[in-house]
Amino acid sequence: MKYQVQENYLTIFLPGELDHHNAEEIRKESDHLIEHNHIRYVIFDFADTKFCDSSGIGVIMGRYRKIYMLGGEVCAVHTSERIRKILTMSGVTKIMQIYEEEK
Amino acid sequence: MKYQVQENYLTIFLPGELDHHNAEEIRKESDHLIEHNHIRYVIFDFADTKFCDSSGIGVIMGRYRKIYMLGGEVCAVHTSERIRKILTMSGVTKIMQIYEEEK
Amino acid sequence: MENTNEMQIIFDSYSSNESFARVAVAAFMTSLNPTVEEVADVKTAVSEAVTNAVIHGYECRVEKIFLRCTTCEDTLEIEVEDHGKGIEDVTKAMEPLFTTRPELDRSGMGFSFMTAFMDQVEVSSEPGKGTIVKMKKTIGKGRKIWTTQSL
Amino acid sequence: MENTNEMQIIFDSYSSNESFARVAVAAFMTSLNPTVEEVADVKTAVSEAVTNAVIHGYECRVEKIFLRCTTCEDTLEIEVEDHGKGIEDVTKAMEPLFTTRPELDRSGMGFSFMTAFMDQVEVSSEPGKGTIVKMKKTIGKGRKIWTTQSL
Ligand SMILES: Nc1ncnc2c1ncn2[C@@H]1O[C@H](COP(=O)(O)OP(=O)(O)O)[C@@H](O)[C@H]1O
Ligand SMILES: Nc1ncnc2c1ncn2[C@@H]1O[C@H](COP(=O)(O)OP(=O)(O)O)[C@@H](O)[C@H]1O
Repeated sequence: MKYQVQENYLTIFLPGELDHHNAEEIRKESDHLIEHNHIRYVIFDFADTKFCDSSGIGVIMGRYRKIYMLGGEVCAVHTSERIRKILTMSGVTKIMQIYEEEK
Repeated sequence: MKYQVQENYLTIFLPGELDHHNAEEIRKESDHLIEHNHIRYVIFDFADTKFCDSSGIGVIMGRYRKIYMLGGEVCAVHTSERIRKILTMSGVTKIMQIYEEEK
Repeated sequence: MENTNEMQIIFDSYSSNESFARVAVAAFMTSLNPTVEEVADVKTAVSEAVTNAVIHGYECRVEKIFLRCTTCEDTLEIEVEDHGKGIEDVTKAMEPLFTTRPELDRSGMGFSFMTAFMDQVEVSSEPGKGTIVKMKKTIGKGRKIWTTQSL
Repeated sequence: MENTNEMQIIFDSYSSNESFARVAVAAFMTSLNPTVEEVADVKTAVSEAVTNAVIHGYECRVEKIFLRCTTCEDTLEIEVEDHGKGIEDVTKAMEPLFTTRPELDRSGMGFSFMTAFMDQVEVSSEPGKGTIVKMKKTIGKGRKIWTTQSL
Protein backbone atom coordinates (compact mmCIF):
# COMPACT_ATOMS: atom_id res chain seq x y z
CA MET A 1 0.00 0.00 0.00
CA LYS A 2 1.11 3.57 -0.65
CA TYR A 3 0.35 6.54 1.58
CA GLN A 4 1.27 10.20 1.53
CA VAL A 5 1.19 12.57 4.51
CA GLN A 6 1.24 16.31 3.82
CA GLU A 7 0.59 18.60 6.80
CA ASN A 8 -2.64 17.20 8.26
CA TYR A 9 -3.73 15.48 5.02
CA LEU A 10 -3.39 11.72 4.49
CA THR A 11 -3.74 10.36 0.96
CA ILE A 12 -4.40 6.62 0.73
CA PHE A 13 -3.53 5.25 -2.71
CA LEU A 14 -5.96 2.36 -2.82
CA PRO A 15 -4.88 -0.96 -4.39
CA GLY A 16 -6.19 -2.49 -7.64
CA GLU A 17 -8.52 -4.77 -5.73
CA LEU A 18 -10.14 -3.21 -2.69
CA ASP A 19 -11.59 -6.29 -1.01
CA HIS A 20 -11.60 -7.66 2.56
CA HIS A 21 -8.09 -9.12 2.14
CA ASN A 22 -6.54 -5.74 1.27
CA ALA A 23 -8.92 -3.73 3.48
CA GLU A 24 -7.44 -5.27 6.62
CA GLU A 25 -4.00 -3.96 5.77
CA ILE A 26 -5.24 -0.47 4.87
CA ARG A 27 -7.25 -0.26 8.08
CA LYS A 28 -4.26 -0.97 10.28
CA GLU A 29 -1.71 1.08 8.42
CA SER A 30 -3.90 4.13 7.88
CA ASP A 31 -5.10 4.25 11.49
CA HIS A 32 -1.50 4.19 12.62
CA LEU A 33 -0.69 7.10 10.29
CA ILE A 34 -3.79 9.06 11.36
CA GLU A 35 -2.93 8.73 15.03
CA HIS A 36 0.74 9.62 14.72
CA ASN A 37 0.53 12.55 12.27
CA HIS A 38 -2.35 14.73 13.57
CA ILE A 39 -4.29 13.89 10.40
CA ARG A 40 -7.60 15.77 9.90
CA TYR A 41 -8.28 15.07 6.21
CA VAL A 42 -8.20 11.67 4.51
CA ILE A 43 -8.17 11.46 0.70
CA PHE A 44 -9.05 8.07 -0.83
CA ASP A 45 -7.34 7.89 -4.22
CA PHE A 46 -9.07 5.30 -6.45
CA ALA A 47 -6.82 5.87 -9.50
CA ASP A 48 -5.59 2.22 -9.56
CA THR A 49 -8.73 0.60 -8.20
CA LYS A 50 -10.48 -1.73 -10.60
CA PHE A 51 -12.44 -3.73 -8.03
CA CYS A 52 -14.20 -2.61 -4.84
CA ASP A 53 -16.78 -4.41 -2.71
CA SER A 54 -18.51 -3.62 0.58
CA SER A 55 -15.26 -4.20 2.51
CA GLY A 56 -13.98 -1.06 0.78
CA ILE A 57 -17.08 0.79 1.95
CA GLY A 58 -16.27 -0.41 5.48
CA VAL A 59 -12.76 1.05 5.23
CA ILE A 60 -14.17 4.44 4.21
CA MET A 61 -16.89 4.45 6.90
CA GLY A 62 -14.39 3.44 9.58
CA ARG A 63 -11.94 6.21 8.65
CA TYR A 64 -14.82 8.69 8.43
CA ARG A 65 -15.94 7.90 11.98
CA LYS A 66 -12.42 8.37 13.29
CA ILE A 67 -11.73 11.59 11.39
CA TYR A 68 -15.17 13.07 12.10
CA MET A 69 -14.56 12.77 15.85
CA LEU A 70 -11.35 14.74 15.32
CA GLY A 71 -13.30 17.44 13.48
CA GLY A 72 -12.00 16.52 10.03
CA GLU A 73 -13.28 15.25 6.67
CA VAL A 74 -12.79 12.44 4.13
CA CYS A 75 -13.07 12.60 0.35
CA ALA A 76 -12.52 10.47 -2.76
CA VAL A 77 -10.63 11.25 -5.97
CA HIS A 78 -9.97 9.53 -9.32
CA THR A 79 -13.10 7.40 -9.14
CA SER A 80 -14.23 5.44 -12.20
CA GLU A 81 -17.88 5.16 -13.13
CA ARG A 82 -18.07 1.72 -11.51
CA ILE A 83 -16.55 2.97 -8.24
CA ARG A 84 -18.93 5.95 -8.17
CA LYS A 85 -21.84 3.55 -8.62
CA ILE A 86 -20.68 1.48 -5.65
CA LEU A 87 -20.07 4.53 -3.47
CA THR A 88 -23.48 5.96 -4.33
CA MET A 89 -25.33 2.67 -3.75
CA SER A 90 -23.77 2.30 -0.32
CA GLY A 91 -24.74 5.82 0.71
CA VAL A 92 -21.22 6.97 1.67
CA THR A 93 -21.61 9.83 -0.80
CA LYS A 94 -23.79 11.46 1.88
CA ILE A 95 -20.80 11.78 4.22
CA MET A 96 -18.02 12.11 1.68
CA GLN A 97 -17.34 14.47 -1.21
CA ILE A 98 -16.27 12.90 -4.52
CA TYR A 99 -14.00 15.14 -6.57
CA GLU A 100 -14.05 14.54 -10.31
CA GLU A 101 -11.56 16.00 -12.69
CA GLU A 102 -12.68 18.23 -15.46
CA LYS A 103 -12.08 16.62 -18.81
CA MET B 1 -11.51 -15.81 -36.29
CA LYS B 2 -10.17 -13.49 -38.96
CA TYR B 3 -8.65 -14.58 -42.26
CA GLN B 4 -7.30 -12.82 -45.30
CA VAL B 5 -6.87 -14.31 -48.77
CA GLN B 6 -4.61 -12.52 -51.25
CA GLU B 7 -3.76 -14.37 -54.47
CA ASN B 8 -2.55 -17.75 -53.21
CA TYR B 9 -1.65 -16.47 -49.72
CA LEU B 10 -3.83 -17.14 -46.68
CA THR B 11 -3.19 -15.12 -43.53
CA ILE B 12 -4.70 -16.57 -40.34
CA PHE B 13 -5.05 -13.93 -37.63
CA LEU B 14 -4.77 -16.17 -34.59
CA PRO B 15 -6.94 -15.51 -31.50
CA GLY B 16 -5.74 -14.29 -28.09
CA GLU B 17 -5.84 -17.81 -26.71
CA LEU B 18 -4.68 -20.49 -29.11
CA ASP B 19 -5.83 -23.62 -27.27
CA HIS B 20 -7.72 -26.79 -28.25
CA HIS B 21 -11.08 -25.00 -28.01
CA ASN B 22 -10.13 -22.34 -30.57
CA ALA B 23 -7.89 -24.66 -32.59
CA GLU B 24 -10.87 -26.74 -33.70
CA GLU B 25 -12.51 -23.72 -35.29
CA ILE B 26 -9.33 -22.56 -37.03
CA ARG B 27 -8.69 -26.05 -38.40
CA LYS B 28 -12.07 -26.31 -40.05
CA GLU B 29 -12.32 -22.77 -41.36
CA SER B 30 -8.77 -22.55 -42.68
CA ASP B 31 -8.92 -25.93 -44.43
CA HIS B 32 -12.06 -24.78 -46.19
CA LEU B 33 -10.33 -21.60 -47.32
CA ILE B 34 -7.21 -23.47 -48.43
CA GLU B 35 -9.22 -25.89 -50.55
CA HIS B 36 -11.42 -23.29 -52.21
CA ASN B 37 -8.86 -20.58 -52.96
CA HIS B 38 -5.85 -22.44 -54.44
CA ILE B 39 -3.81 -21.40 -51.39
CA ARG B 40 -0.07 -22.23 -51.48
CA TYR B 41 1.23 -20.06 -48.64
CA VAL B 42 -0.17 -19.86 -45.11
CA ILE B 43 0.89 -17.03 -42.80
CA PHE B 44 0.17 -17.50 -39.09
CA ASP B 45 -0.18 -14.04 -37.57
CA PHE B 46 0.42 -14.18 -33.78
CA ALA B 47 -0.03 -10.41 -33.18
CA ASP B 48 -2.96 -10.90 -30.77
CA THR B 49 -1.90 -14.25 -29.32
CA LYS B 50 -1.08 -14.20 -25.62
CA PHE B 51 -1.52 -17.90 -24.97
CA CYS B 52 -0.57 -20.92 -27.06
CA ASP B 53 -0.26 -24.57 -26.09
CA SER B 54 0.46 -27.79 -28.02
CA SER B 55 -2.97 -27.63 -29.70
CA GLY B 56 -1.65 -24.54 -31.49
CA ILE B 57 1.37 -26.53 -32.60
CA GLY B 58 -1.04 -29.16 -33.95
CA VAL B 59 -2.82 -26.53 -36.03
CA ILE B 60 0.46 -25.40 -37.57
CA MET B 61 1.69 -28.94 -38.27
CA GLY B 62 -1.64 -29.92 -39.79
CA ARG B 63 -1.68 -26.91 -42.15
CA TYR B 64 1.98 -27.53 -43.00
CA ARG B 65 1.28 -31.11 -44.06
CA LYS B 66 -1.57 -29.98 -46.28
CA ILE B 67 0.28 -27.07 -47.86
CA TYR B 68 3.53 -29.03 -48.29
CA MET B 69 1.71 -31.64 -50.40
CA LEU B 70 0.51 -28.79 -52.62
CA GLY B 71 4.10 -27.56 -52.99
CA GLY B 72 3.67 -24.53 -50.73
CA GLU B 73 5.02 -23.14 -47.45
CA VAL B 74 3.89 -21.88 -44.06
CA CYS B 75 5.40 -19.10 -41.92
CA ALA B 76 4.77 -17.16 -38.70
CA VAL B 77 4.78 -13.41 -38.08
CA HIS B 78 4.38 -11.08 -35.08
CA THR B 79 5.55 -13.69 -32.57
CA SER B 80 6.27 -12.65 -28.97
CA GLU B 81 9.22 -14.07 -27.08
CA ARG B 82 6.92 -16.55 -25.34
CA ILE B 83 5.43 -17.76 -28.63
CA ARG B 84 8.90 -18.15 -30.19
CA LYS B 85 9.93 -20.24 -27.18
CA ILE B 86 6.95 -22.55 -27.66
CA LEU B 87 7.49 -22.83 -31.42
CA THR B 88 11.16 -23.60 -30.91
CA MET B 89 10.57 -26.17 -28.17
CA SER B 90 8.09 -28.03 -30.34
CA GLY B 91 10.45 -28.19 -33.29
CA VAL B 92 8.10 -26.56 -35.81
CA THR B 93 10.78 -23.93 -36.46
CA LYS B 94 12.48 -26.65 -38.53
CA ILE B 95 9.64 -26.64 -41.05
CA MET B 96 8.49 -23.03 -40.74
CA GLN B 97 10.20 -19.68 -41.11
CA ILE B 98 9.56 -17.09 -38.36
CA TYR B 99 9.71 -13.54 -39.65
CA GLU B 100 10.59 -10.92 -37.06
CA GLU B 101 10.26 -7.22 -37.63
CA GLU B 102 13.28 -5.03 -37.47
CA LYS B 103 13.04 -2.66 -34.55
CA MET C 1 -23.77 -25.84 -28.32
CA GLU C 2 -23.78 -27.02 -24.72
CA ASN C 3 -26.82 -26.09 -22.69
CA THR C 4 -25.66 -26.49 -19.13
CA ASN C 5 -22.15 -26.22 -17.78
CA GLU C 6 -21.26 -26.95 -14.17
CA MET C 7 -18.33 -26.50 -11.87
CA GLN C 8 -17.72 -26.61 -8.16
CA ILE C 9 -14.79 -25.40 -6.16
CA ILE C 10 -13.83 -26.32 -2.63
CA PHE C 11 -11.20 -24.04 -1.14
CA ASP C 12 -9.63 -22.91 2.14
CA SER C 13 -11.21 -19.87 3.81
CA TYR C 14 -8.11 -17.69 3.60
CA SER C 15 -8.90 -14.07 2.80
CA SER C 16 -6.37 -14.32 -0.06
CA ASN C 17 -8.73 -16.80 -1.74
CA GLU C 18 -11.48 -14.18 -2.05
CA SER C 19 -9.90 -12.88 -5.24
CA PHE C 20 -9.28 -16.43 -6.49
CA ALA C 21 -12.99 -17.23 -6.10
CA ARG C 22 -14.24 -14.21 -7.99
CA VAL C 23 -11.71 -14.60 -10.82
CA ALA C 24 -12.64 -18.28 -11.17
CA VAL C 25 -16.35 -17.45 -11.49
CA ALA C 26 -15.57 -14.65 -13.96
CA ALA C 27 -13.53 -17.09 -16.07
CA PHE C 28 -16.28 -19.70 -15.89
CA MET C 29 -19.01 -17.34 -17.11
CA THR C 30 -17.14 -16.10 -20.22
CA SER C 31 -18.98 -18.61 -22.43
CA LEU C 32 -22.16 -16.58 -21.77
CA ASN C 33 -20.48 -13.61 -23.50
CA PRO C 34 -21.08 -11.20 -20.62
CA THR C 35 -20.44 -7.45 -20.78
CA VAL C 36 -17.69 -5.92 -18.66
CA GLU C 37 -20.40 -4.55 -16.37
CA GLU C 38 -22.03 -7.96 -15.91
CA VAL C 39 -18.70 -9.56 -15.03
CA ALA C 40 -18.05 -6.78 -12.49
CA ASP C 41 -21.50 -7.32 -10.94
CA VAL C 42 -20.94 -11.05 -10.54
CA LYS C 43 -17.42 -10.59 -9.16
CA THR C 44 -18.71 -8.20 -6.52
CA ALA C 45 -21.53 -10.54 -5.49
CA VAL C 46 -19.18 -13.56 -5.26
CA SER C 47 -16.70 -11.50 -3.28
CA GLU C 48 -19.40 -10.51 -0.76
CA ALA C 49 -20.64 -14.07 -0.24
CA VAL C 50 -17.14 -15.56 0.08
CA THR C 51 -15.96 -12.77 2.40
CA ASN C 52 -18.98 -13.42 4.63
CA ALA C 53 -18.10 -17.11 4.82
CA VAL C 54 -14.52 -16.18 5.80
CA ILE C 55 -15.36 -13.51 8.40
CA HIS C 56 -18.77 -14.42 9.77
CA GLY C 57 -19.18 -18.11 8.93
CA TYR C 58 -15.76 -19.31 10.02
CA GLU C 59 -14.75 -16.24 12.05
CA CYS C 60 -11.39 -16.33 10.27
CA ARG C 61 -10.58 -19.97 11.13
CA VAL C 62 -9.31 -21.90 8.12
CA GLU C 63 -11.99 -24.32 6.95
CA LYS C 64 -13.57 -25.21 3.60
CA ILE C 65 -15.78 -22.98 1.48
CA PHE C 66 -17.94 -24.60 -1.22
CA LEU C 67 -18.69 -22.69 -4.40
CA ARG C 68 -20.97 -24.13 -7.09
CA CYS C 69 -21.68 -22.54 -10.46
CA THR C 70 -24.02 -23.53 -13.24
CA THR C 71 -24.77 -21.84 -16.51
CA CYS C 72 -27.95 -22.88 -18.25
CA GLU C 73 -28.88 -21.08 -21.45
CA ASP C 74 -28.21 -17.42 -20.54
CA THR C 75 -28.55 -17.78 -16.77
CA LEU C 76 -25.76 -18.05 -14.23
CA GLU C 77 -26.45 -19.67 -10.87
CA ILE C 78 -23.98 -19.42 -8.01
CA GLU C 79 -24.05 -21.08 -4.59
CA VAL C 80 -21.64 -20.22 -1.80
CA GLU C 81 -21.76 -22.55 1.19
CA ASP C 82 -19.96 -22.65 4.52
CA HIS C 83 -20.31 -25.07 7.42
CA GLY C 84 -19.74 -22.34 9.97
CA LYS C 85 -21.63 -20.33 12.54
CA GLY C 86 -24.89 -19.77 10.68
CA ILE C 87 -27.28 -16.82 10.92
CA GLU C 88 -29.94 -16.45 13.66
CA ASP C 89 -32.21 -14.03 11.82
CA VAL C 90 -31.70 -13.98 8.05
CA THR C 91 -34.23 -11.18 7.41
CA LYS C 92 -32.43 -8.90 9.84
CA ALA C 93 -29.01 -9.92 8.47
CA MET C 94 -30.09 -8.87 4.98
CA GLU C 95 -31.08 -5.33 6.01
CA PRO C 96 -28.79 -2.62 4.66
CA LEU C 97 -26.17 -1.45 7.19
CA PHE C 98 -26.90 -4.34 9.57
CA THR C 99 -23.69 -5.97 10.77
CA THR C 100 -22.67 -8.01 13.80
CA ARG C 101 -19.01 -7.04 13.37
CA PRO C 102 -18.78 -3.23 13.39
CA GLU C 103 -15.49 -3.52 15.28
CA LEU C 104 -13.99 -5.11 12.13
CA ASP C 105 -15.19 -2.12 10.07
CA ARG C 106 -17.84 -4.17 8.31
CA SER C 107 -20.24 -1.89 6.51
CA GLY C 108 -23.30 -4.15 6.66
CA MET C 109 -23.72 -3.67 2.91
CA GLY C 110 -22.70 -7.18 1.79
CA PHE C 111 -26.18 -8.61 1.25
CA SER C 112 -27.39 -5.30 -0.21
CA PHE C 113 -24.66 -5.47 -2.85
CA MET C 114 -25.48 -9.11 -3.66
CA THR C 115 -29.15 -8.17 -4.08
CA ALA C 116 -28.33 -5.10 -6.17
CA PHE C 117 -25.94 -6.84 -8.55
CA MET C 118 -27.73 -10.17 -9.01
CA ASP C 119 -31.30 -10.83 -10.18
CA GLN C 120 -32.12 -13.11 -7.28
CA VAL C 121 -30.55 -13.91 -3.89
CA GLU C 122 -31.72 -16.64 -1.52
CA VAL C 123 -30.14 -17.33 1.85
CA SER C 124 -30.68 -20.48 3.87
CA SER C 125 -28.90 -20.78 7.16
CA GLU C 126 -29.04 -22.73 10.38
CA PRO C 127 -27.21 -21.54 13.51
CA GLY C 128 -24.34 -23.89 14.28
CA LYS C 129 -24.68 -25.65 10.92
CA GLY C 130 -23.77 -23.09 8.29
CA THR C 131 -25.05 -20.92 5.50
CA ILE C 132 -25.86 -21.28 1.80
CA VAL C 133 -26.25 -18.21 -0.41
CA LYS C 134 -27.87 -18.91 -3.81
CA MET C 135 -27.68 -16.22 -6.46
CA LYS C 136 -28.95 -16.00 -10.03
CA LYS C 137 -28.34 -13.61 -12.87
CA THR C 138 -29.44 -13.64 -16.47
CA ILE C 139 -26.60 -12.52 -18.71
CA GLY C 140 -27.09 -10.43 -21.83
CA LYS C 141 -30.52 -9.02 -20.98
CA GLY C 142 -29.45 -5.53 -22.00
CA ARG C 143 -28.13 -6.80 -25.33
CA LYS C 144 -31.31 -8.65 -26.17
CA ILE C 145 -33.59 -5.70 -25.57
CA TRP C 146 -31.29 -3.63 -27.71
CA THR C 147 -31.42 -6.19 -30.55
CA THR C 148 -35.18 -6.38 -30.43
CA GLN C 149 -35.58 -2.63 -30.49
CA SER C 150 -33.14 -2.24 -33.32
CA LEU C 151 -35.10 -4.54 -35.61
CA MET D 1 1.28 -16.24 6.96
CA GLU D 2 -0.51 -19.38 5.87
CA ASN D 3 1.70 -22.29 4.91
CA THR D 4 -0.55 -24.47 2.82
CA ASN D 5 -3.53 -23.45 0.76
CA GLU D 6 -5.75 -25.95 -1.03
CA MET D 7 -8.48 -25.93 -3.62
CA GLN D 8 -10.19 -28.44 -5.82
CA ILE D 9 -12.40 -27.90 -8.82
CA ILE D 10 -14.76 -30.36 -10.43
CA PHE D 11 -15.98 -29.25 -13.84
CA ASP D 12 -17.59 -30.49 -17.05
CA SER D 13 -15.23 -31.62 -19.81
CA TYR D 14 -16.31 -28.99 -22.33
CA SER D 15 -13.44 -27.61 -24.38
CA SER D 16 -14.61 -24.11 -23.36
CA ASN D 17 -13.64 -24.98 -19.78
CA GLU D 18 -9.98 -25.40 -20.73
CA SER D 19 -9.46 -21.66 -20.40
CA PHE D 20 -11.51 -21.57 -17.19
CA ALA D 21 -9.24 -24.21 -15.64
CA ARG D 22 -5.98 -22.44 -16.44
CA VAL D 23 -7.26 -19.02 -15.35
CA ALA D 24 -8.48 -20.51 -12.06
CA VAL D 25 -5.08 -22.06 -11.33
CA ALA D 26 -3.33 -18.82 -12.30
CA ALA D 27 -5.58 -16.89 -9.89
CA PHE D 28 -4.98 -19.44 -7.13
CA MET D 29 -1.19 -19.24 -7.39
CA THR D 30 -0.95 -15.42 -7.15
CA SER D 31 -0.24 -15.64 -3.41
CA LEU D 32 3.13 -17.21 -4.30
CA ASN D 33 4.03 -13.97 -6.12
CA PRO D 34 4.92 -15.68 -9.40
CA THR D 35 6.59 -13.96 -12.34
CA VAL D 36 4.65 -13.50 -15.58
CA GLU D 37 6.78 -16.30 -17.06
CA GLU D 38 5.98 -18.70 -14.23
CA VAL D 39 2.24 -18.05 -14.58
CA ALA D 40 2.49 -18.68 -18.34
CA ASP D 41 4.35 -21.96 -17.71
CA VAL D 42 1.71 -23.21 -15.29
CA LYS D 43 -1.18 -22.13 -17.52
CA THR D 44 0.33 -24.05 -20.44
CA ALA D 45 0.85 -27.19 -18.35
CA VAL D 46 -2.71 -27.07 -16.95
CA SER D 47 -4.11 -26.50 -20.42
CA GLU D 48 -2.26 -29.58 -21.73
CA ALA D 49 -3.46 -31.86 -18.94
CA VAL D 50 -7.07 -30.65 -19.10
CA THR D 51 -7.16 -30.81 -22.91
CA ASN D 52 -5.91 -34.41 -22.73
CA ALA D 53 -8.72 -35.31 -20.31
CA VAL D 54 -11.25 -33.74 -22.71
CA ILE D 55 -9.93 -35.29 -25.93
CA HIS D 56 -8.26 -38.54 -24.95
CA GLY D 57 -9.75 -39.38 -21.54
CA TYR D 58 -13.40 -38.69 -22.32
CA GLU D 59 -13.09 -38.63 -26.14
CA CYS D 60 -15.17 -35.43 -26.12
CA ARG D 61 -18.07 -36.85 -24.11
CA VAL D 62 -19.17 -34.51 -21.32
CA GLU D 63 -18.08 -35.92 -17.96
CA LYS D 64 -16.32 -34.56 -14.88
CA ILE D 65 -12.71 -33.44 -14.68
CA PHE D 66 -11.10 -33.14 -11.23
CA LEU D 67 -8.43 -30.50 -10.64
CA ARG D 68 -6.65 -30.21 -7.29
CA CYS D 69 -4.16 -27.52 -6.36
CA THR D 70 -2.02 -27.06 -3.28
CA THR D 71 0.52 -24.41 -2.48
CA CYS D 72 2.93 -25.23 0.32
CA GLU D 73 5.68 -22.72 1.06
CA ASP D 74 6.92 -21.81 -2.45
CA THR D 75 5.76 -24.98 -4.21
CA LEU D 76 2.68 -25.42 -6.33
CA GLU D 77 1.24 -28.92 -6.79
CA ILE D 78 -1.42 -29.63 -9.39
CA GLU D 79 -3.37 -32.81 -10.05
CA VAL D 80 -5.63 -33.31 -13.06
CA GLU D 81 -7.78 -36.42 -12.95
CA ASP D 82 -10.27 -37.98 -15.33
CA HIS D 83 -12.26 -41.20 -15.04
CA GLY D 84 -11.99 -41.88 -18.73
CA LYS D 85 -10.25 -44.20 -21.13
CA GLY D 86 -6.84 -44.43 -19.47
CA ILE D 87 -3.43 -44.96 -21.08
CA GLU D 88 -2.06 -48.39 -22.09
CA ASP D 89 1.61 -47.45 -22.16
CA VAL D 90 2.44 -44.30 -20.20
CA THR D 91 6.13 -44.28 -21.16
CA LYS D 92 5.28 -44.37 -24.84
CA ALA D 93 2.52 -41.75 -24.39
CA MET D 94 5.03 -39.36 -22.85
CA GLU D 95 7.42 -39.49 -25.81
CA PRO D 96 7.61 -36.27 -27.83
CA LEU D 97 5.45 -36.34 -30.98
CA PHE D 98 3.65 -39.54 -29.94
CA THR D 99 -0.09 -39.22 -30.38
CA THR D 100 -2.97 -41.64 -30.90
CA ARG D 101 -5.12 -38.94 -32.53
CA PRO D 102 -3.17 -37.55 -35.50
CA GLU D 103 -6.47 -37.21 -37.40
CA LEU D 104 -7.49 -34.53 -34.87
CA ASP D 105 -4.26 -32.62 -35.60
CA ARG D 106 -2.83 -33.47 -32.20
CA SER D 107 0.87 -32.65 -32.15
CA GLY D 108 1.92 -35.24 -29.57
CA MET D 109 3.71 -32.47 -27.64
CA GLY D 110 1.31 -32.23 -24.67
CA PHE D 111 3.34 -34.25 -22.18
CA SER D 112 6.58 -32.71 -23.49
CA PHE D 113 5.23 -29.23 -22.71
CA MET D 114 4.10 -30.30 -19.23
CA THR D 115 7.55 -31.70 -18.54
CA ALA D 116 9.31 -28.64 -19.94
CA PHE D 117 7.26 -26.08 -18.02
CA MET D 118 6.92 -27.85 -14.66
CA ASP D 119 9.66 -29.17 -12.36
CA GLN D 120 8.10 -32.61 -12.03
CA VAL D 121 5.38 -34.56 -13.84
CA GLU D 122 4.01 -37.94 -12.74
CA VAL D 123 1.35 -39.84 -14.64
CA SER D 124 -0.63 -42.73 -13.23
CA SER D 125 -3.21 -44.36 -15.43
CA GLU D 126 -5.22 -47.53 -15.75
CA PRO D 127 -6.95 -48.47 -19.00
CA GLY D 128 -10.72 -48.24 -18.56
CA LYS D 129 -10.34 -46.48 -15.19
CA GLY D 130 -8.81 -43.12 -15.93
CA THR D 131 -5.71 -40.97 -15.59
CA ILE D 132 -4.12 -38.74 -12.96
CA VAL D 133 -1.41 -36.25 -13.91
CA LYS D 134 0.53 -34.81 -10.94
CA MET D 135 2.72 -31.80 -11.54
CA LYS D 136 4.94 -29.71 -9.28
CA LYS D 137 6.70 -26.41 -9.67
CA THR D 138 8.67 -24.30 -7.24
CA ILE D 139 7.82 -20.65 -7.73
CA GLY D 140 10.35 -17.84 -7.37
CA LYS D 141 13.48 -19.92 -7.86
CA GLY D 142 14.96 -17.36 -10.24
CA ARG D 143 14.26 -14.54 -7.82
CA LYS D 144 15.97 -16.29 -4.94
CA ILE D 145 19.17 -16.98 -6.81
CA TRP D 146 19.22 -13.38 -7.88
CA THR D 147 18.77 -12.15 -4.29
CA THR D 148 21.54 -14.40 -3.03
CA GLN D 149 23.97 -13.30 -5.72
CA SER D 150 23.17 -9.64 -5.20
CA LEU D 151 24.13 -9.76 -1.50
N1 LIG E 1 -21.86 -16.83 5.95
C1 LIG E 1 -22.31 -16.23 7.09
N2 LIG E 1 -22.24 -16.89 8.27
C2 LIG E 1 -22.69 -16.31 9.41
N3 LIG E 1 -23.19 -15.07 9.45
C3 LIG E 1 -23.30 -14.36 8.32
C4 LIG E 1 -22.85 -14.90 7.08
N4 LIG E 1 -23.08 -13.98 6.11
C5 LIG E 1 -23.64 -12.92 6.74
N5 LIG E 1 -23.77 -13.14 8.05
C6 LIG E 1 -24.37 -12.20 9.05
O1 LIG E 1 -25.12 -11.22 8.36
C7 LIG E 1 -24.65 -9.93 8.68
C8 LIG E 1 -24.80 -8.99 7.51
O2 LIG E 1 -23.99 -9.40 6.43
P1 LIG E 1 -23.56 -8.36 5.30
O3 LIG E 1 -24.78 -7.67 4.78
O4 LIG E 1 -22.72 -9.08 4.31
O5 LIG E 1 -22.69 -7.27 6.07
P2 LIG E 1 -21.24 -7.35 6.73
O6 LIG E 1 -20.47 -8.50 6.16
O7 LIG E 1 -20.63 -6.06 6.39
O8 LIG E 1 -21.46 -7.52 8.21
C9 LIG E 1 -23.22 -10.13 9.13
O9 LIG E 1 -22.76 -9.09 9.97
C10 LIG E 1 -23.31 -11.47 9.84
O10 LIG E 1 -23.78 -11.32 11.15
N1 LIG F 1 -6.02 -38.19 -19.97
C1 LIG F 1 -5.70 -39.09 -20.93
N2 LIG F 1 -6.49 -40.18 -21.13
C2 LIG F 1 -6.20 -41.10 -22.07
N3 LIG F 1 -5.13 -41.01 -22.88
C3 LIG F 1 -4.29 -39.96 -22.74
C4 LIG F 1 -4.54 -38.95 -21.75
N4 LIG F 1 -3.54 -38.04 -21.84
C5 LIG F 1 -2.72 -38.47 -22.82
N5 LIG F 1 -3.16 -39.62 -23.37
C6 LIG F 1 -2.51 -40.40 -24.46
O1 LIG F 1 -1.17 -39.95 -24.58
C7 LIG F 1 -0.89 -39.51 -25.90
C8 LIG F 1 0.13 -38.38 -25.89
O2 LIG F 1 -0.39 -37.23 -25.22
P1 LIG F 1 0.22 -35.80 -25.50
O3 LIG F 1 1.70 -35.85 -25.35
O4 LIG F 1 -0.50 -34.82 -24.65
O5 LIG F 1 -0.08 -35.52 -27.04
P2 LIG F 1 -1.45 -35.25 -27.82
O6 LIG F 1 -2.49 -34.75 -26.85
O7 LIG F 1 -1.08 -34.21 -28.81
O8 LIG F 1 -1.85 -36.54 -28.44
C9 LIG F 1 -2.26 -39.11 -26.45
O9 LIG F 1 -2.28 -39.13 -27.84
C10 LIG F 1 -3.17 -40.16 -25.82
O10 LIG F 1 -3.12 -41.38 -26.51
